[in-house]
Amino acid sequence: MTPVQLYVLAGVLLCGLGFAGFLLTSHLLRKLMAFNIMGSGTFLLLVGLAQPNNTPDPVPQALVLTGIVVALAATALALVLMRRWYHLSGRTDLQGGPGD
Amino acid sequence: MSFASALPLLTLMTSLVAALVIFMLPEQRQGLRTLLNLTAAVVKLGLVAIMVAGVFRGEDYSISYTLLPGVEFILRADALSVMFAGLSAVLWLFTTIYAVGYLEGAPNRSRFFGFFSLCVASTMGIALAGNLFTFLLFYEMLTLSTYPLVVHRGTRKAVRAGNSYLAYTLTGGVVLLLGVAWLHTLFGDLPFAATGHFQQVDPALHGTLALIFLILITGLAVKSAIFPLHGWLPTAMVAPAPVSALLHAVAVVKAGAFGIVRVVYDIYGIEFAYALGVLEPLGWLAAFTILYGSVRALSQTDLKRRLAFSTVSQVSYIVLGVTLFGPIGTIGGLVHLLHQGVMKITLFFCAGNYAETLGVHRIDELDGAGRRMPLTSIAFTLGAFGMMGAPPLAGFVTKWMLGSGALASGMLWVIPVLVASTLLNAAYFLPILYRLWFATPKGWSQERRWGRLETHSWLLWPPLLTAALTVLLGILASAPFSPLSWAELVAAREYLP
Amino acid sequence: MLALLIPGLLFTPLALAVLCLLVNFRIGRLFSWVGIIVQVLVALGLWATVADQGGLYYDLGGWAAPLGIELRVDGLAVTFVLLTAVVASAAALHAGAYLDPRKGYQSYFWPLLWFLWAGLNGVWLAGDLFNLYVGLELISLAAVGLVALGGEAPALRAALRYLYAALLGSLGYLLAVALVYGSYGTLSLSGIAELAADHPPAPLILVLAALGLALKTALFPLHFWLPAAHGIAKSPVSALLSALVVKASFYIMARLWLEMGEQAGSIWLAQGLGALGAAGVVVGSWQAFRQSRLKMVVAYSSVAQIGYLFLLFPLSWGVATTTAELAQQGITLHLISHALAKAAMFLAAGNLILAVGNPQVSALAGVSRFLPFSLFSFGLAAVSLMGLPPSGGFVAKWLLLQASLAAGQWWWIGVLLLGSLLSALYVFRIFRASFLETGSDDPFYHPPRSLEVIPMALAVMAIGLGFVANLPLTVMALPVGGGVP
Amino acid sequence: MKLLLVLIAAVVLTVVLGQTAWQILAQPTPVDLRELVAEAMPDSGVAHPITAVLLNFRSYDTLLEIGVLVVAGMAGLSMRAVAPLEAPAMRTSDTLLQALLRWFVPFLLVLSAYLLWAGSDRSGGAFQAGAVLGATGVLLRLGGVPLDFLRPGLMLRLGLVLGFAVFLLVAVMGAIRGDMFLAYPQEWAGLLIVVIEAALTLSIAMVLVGLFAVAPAQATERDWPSREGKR
Repeated sequence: MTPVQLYVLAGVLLCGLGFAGFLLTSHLLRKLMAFNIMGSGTFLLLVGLAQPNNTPDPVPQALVLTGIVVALAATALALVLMRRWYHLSGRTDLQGGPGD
Repeated sequence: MSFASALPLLTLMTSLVAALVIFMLPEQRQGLRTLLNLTAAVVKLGLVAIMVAGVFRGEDYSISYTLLPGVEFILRADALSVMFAGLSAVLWLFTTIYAVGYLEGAPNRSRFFGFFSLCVASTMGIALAGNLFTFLLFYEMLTLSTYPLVVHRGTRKAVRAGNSYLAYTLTGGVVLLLGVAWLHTLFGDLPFAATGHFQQVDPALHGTLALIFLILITGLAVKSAIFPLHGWLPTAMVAPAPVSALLHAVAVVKAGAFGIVRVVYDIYGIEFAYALGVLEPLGWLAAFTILYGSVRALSQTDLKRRLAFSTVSQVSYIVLGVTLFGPIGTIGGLVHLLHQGVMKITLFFCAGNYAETLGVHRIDELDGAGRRMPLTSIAFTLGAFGMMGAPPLAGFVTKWMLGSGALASGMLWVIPVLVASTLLNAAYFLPILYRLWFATPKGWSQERRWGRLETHSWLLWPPLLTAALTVLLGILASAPFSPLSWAELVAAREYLP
Repeated sequence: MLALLIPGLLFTPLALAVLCLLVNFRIGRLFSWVGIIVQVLVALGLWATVADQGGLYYDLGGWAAPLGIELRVDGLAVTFVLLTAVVASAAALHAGAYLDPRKGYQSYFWPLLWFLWAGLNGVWLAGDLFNLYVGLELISLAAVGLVALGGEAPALRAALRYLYAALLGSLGYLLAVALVYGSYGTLSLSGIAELAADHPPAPLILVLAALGLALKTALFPLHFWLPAAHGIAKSPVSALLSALVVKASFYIMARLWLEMGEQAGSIWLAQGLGALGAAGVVVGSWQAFRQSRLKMVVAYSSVAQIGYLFLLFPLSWGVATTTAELAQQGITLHLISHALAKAAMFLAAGNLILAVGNPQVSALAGVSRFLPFSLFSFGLAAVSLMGLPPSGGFVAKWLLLQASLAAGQWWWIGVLLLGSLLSALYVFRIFRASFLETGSDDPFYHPPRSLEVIPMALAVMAIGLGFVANLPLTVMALPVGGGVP
Repeated sequence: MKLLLVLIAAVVLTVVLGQTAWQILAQPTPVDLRELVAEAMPDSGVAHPITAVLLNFRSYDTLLEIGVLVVAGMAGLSMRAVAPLEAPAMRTSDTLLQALLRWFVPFLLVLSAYLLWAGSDRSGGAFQAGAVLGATGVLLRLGGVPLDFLRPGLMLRLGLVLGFAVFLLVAVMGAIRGDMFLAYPQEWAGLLIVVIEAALTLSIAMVLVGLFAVAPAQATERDWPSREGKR
């Protein structure tokens, strides 16, 4: 198995794992972690699929860098919202709480 | 765009612009609003008169605009459209006068007159539509602009009536839309043409065409209150009297009937529709509705509801006339479109007068009202006799033409229906007349007085004028430009040479 | 001319976002008014230019695709740019009077709005798959920020639910992008469209993109996040979200479908998406009917109206070219008229709630007598929403009916017709409540005229679209013709 | 039931995705951007291809990406008009940590500057440098250093958008010169990219520290005094 195939395989597995985690957990922080795992899997796929013969392609790497920043921004925003929600409602998930 | 081609558009615009300006007027500007309403009504009447004269000379006023590729918006004045437009214009004037008097001091008048004008604009649009698409446009617009009038009083009962009205008419509109869209997919844009479009159509399509005919008629039957789609009409009688008068005696139900006329004559063509075999079932249904409406009218104790069931019955005369294959039947149906409007509006005006002046809504409260309100009661009596078809009134002309038409086309079963209907008409109108003139008054709890006259003068003149018209239309039936001669003109153009 | 218009279109919203972040609400409002004028003029100029000369590709940074990122400035894109300018200006003007400037956090409304606007323009014009992803995220995060603004618990819940749905949806799309780049080595939409014939894309690409974007567009049954988010946000924000934001993800999906649907699509995917859309129409309308709060009625109505958009897929797959064109025209018109009508409706609903002081539908009794103007705007918007003539919504419905009939897919006809009736069900429930008479005293607060005029203007446009539909239909069909200006 | 459904969905996704990915790997791509990148490198103004892609060839992506970051920072800020910087739970008075800070902070600052500089010809760049700078800020804050500029005032917001604003200005200069939006003049490309990267580094760090600082500790009604009243 070539390193690229390994990347792709890992990416696929992380995607599946993250996807299941995202849907199965209701704790907001765990959901967010699952999202990040799935995101990492996607980034691995993006880089891995683009270089079948092991010569690096700068474009997907740049894309992934951009993607990471975007995912980071979303994660940070989610954390801020989540913490405020937690302090207002005392809940770590979105079921119940005020105004449901 | 010359003045001539702009005429249909201008006719439409008079009431549309009036509607928009009235919406903007503050509630208390009553004088200006009345002036505006009457000016618009008179101007419209003038414009329609010009078109009537022009069409008689053989001119054709038409204006079109491409809405979408392959879809035209056409306004066109032909013999049939000016007939309906003329009726609406005349009766709009009368009803406006009546409504101003009727709603004096009531709230929400800006809203009322705004939507009222919008309804008239829609009716004009229906009359002047040059193809099915344009017809559909205004048909739906009529539904929407009538709703605020039906629920105008804002009571729970009125709001419930509004629901039932919408449930029927919106469903009807949707069904009609399907039919129109289907035809459009098969044949493209179909302008109304005197002898129809389907003379040379591929016989393989006949089944589809019959199905589309059924769909179109179902959509139109809702507004024209053909059994079993008539349920909204009696319920909608909670609306104020002018609304019942113009909209439910004339605009809305006639819009449906007029649509049926258009589909049969100007889309399918009477000859083709006859050959397709779709006319006879429609005729049976119309005949049944005539009898059913009359029977139901018998048992109503509320005056307006009795009149409403009478409308159900009478509108089907028009449909029946349409289905009688032959020019005489056509003439009977078309002329009834006009005569019934004039007669029925008289009756509704009078019913409104009784309600406003004496606080009377039920028939058994009318005892002796003829002595208290002789002029109104004379008008009512004329209208009622007209409905029964007594000579020499307008109603007699139509029943005579329908009977002759049935004989001419060999549909003999129509004759007993007409006779039975006349007897039923008498059975539900004569008791009212008896109470009016011969029963002893029991006194009225909510009686109001307006000076010298028996009621508010703006309420009194419209029914008197329309009652006079009922007489004139009967006596002068064969004069030029009378509805009868005009219907003959139309019929002459609808049949293949 | 274009050499200045396109940078102007991209630059103004971003620059205003920066400027407005540095000042308070009132000064931000002043800046934004200037920005609105510029944006509307630029959008009009761009639209007129493209209508006149045809579309073009614009190479950002001077690097041509596939190395660089190109903007596809075609008729459809500039039509949506113009739509965005109209709706966003209306929402912004309304917000200027509607939002309370004394609340400190409201000053963040303007920068978030301008970022949202920039993101929308970016998505309409984008010709690059990854750029679409970034634009989509810009829109999503700005929208979430707008929903959460104020930070009260119900808004936070709605915002979080929205954010999580949006994130998952974006990842689905990004996975599809990864597969596309792996297959073609390029991200340029036009490049892929050319290559797709010889190198058929994997079916999974379209499925993943469709699922991800359907989640962001709130296709039934993935609509669970929408009603709360759109119902809880402040009315101008709800207007933006329902009118424009959900359309962005749909637009991407439609572009993908039209570029590679022929190769990567299947009858199952096409009919399946259509069926979900149809279910959305029915369920959304029914839910709207059952809501007790006015804005929730309007929000659920969006779920229903979004459903129609998905009829694009079955009606453009495996049918005659003319039929597919009819479907595209119908869907585009539906999108535009829904954007105008729904924005008008949310703004009018906001005014009504402001006037009545109560978010319940049942509190509207007497409104018809004392607040006829606001109710009339709501009513006009509703006419278009129900697809009744004369309105943009009706023309759209007409075209879709024609497409369904021509495609022989009669089952969508039922959906279209039933949808009209179901929408009447929830719309007239509101009229019913407001036509009830309460008495002759006026208990309502009367919003300033400036607030009332804006929804009316939008509603009139939604109606007017029914008369001039031919014009946008002609322009939106203009393909990319030239090269660099 | 839900568990089962989700697991099935996840397994199906994994299998189908894996299968598709495998097929894609097996086929060569019809377009190869590597050649195009190599050809264009001399005109890019930098020596490292990833930096060239990020800040020149696909700079529009990066511009919007920074926009996303600013939006997140802003939305975070909007959650909290005034942050309680002195919240006791946030501070620590651990002397060892303070001693370490004295060593770490200068080192981290240098590292960040190096990463920024390195970006032009090898791995590194604004994001990496910004991340390190942000981490420094977080460390300082955990150590109880009162970072007063983090109060949600003008300074914080200015720092938040500085990088984005610089980038945007450079972008529009291209258009004003009559070139494309985001086009750099050939001879200035290298310098402009460095300037943009420096500003971005600062802003990225600012967003990260800002979000860390303002994530609300305890929210009550009095968290919302009107800003006008405050001034």
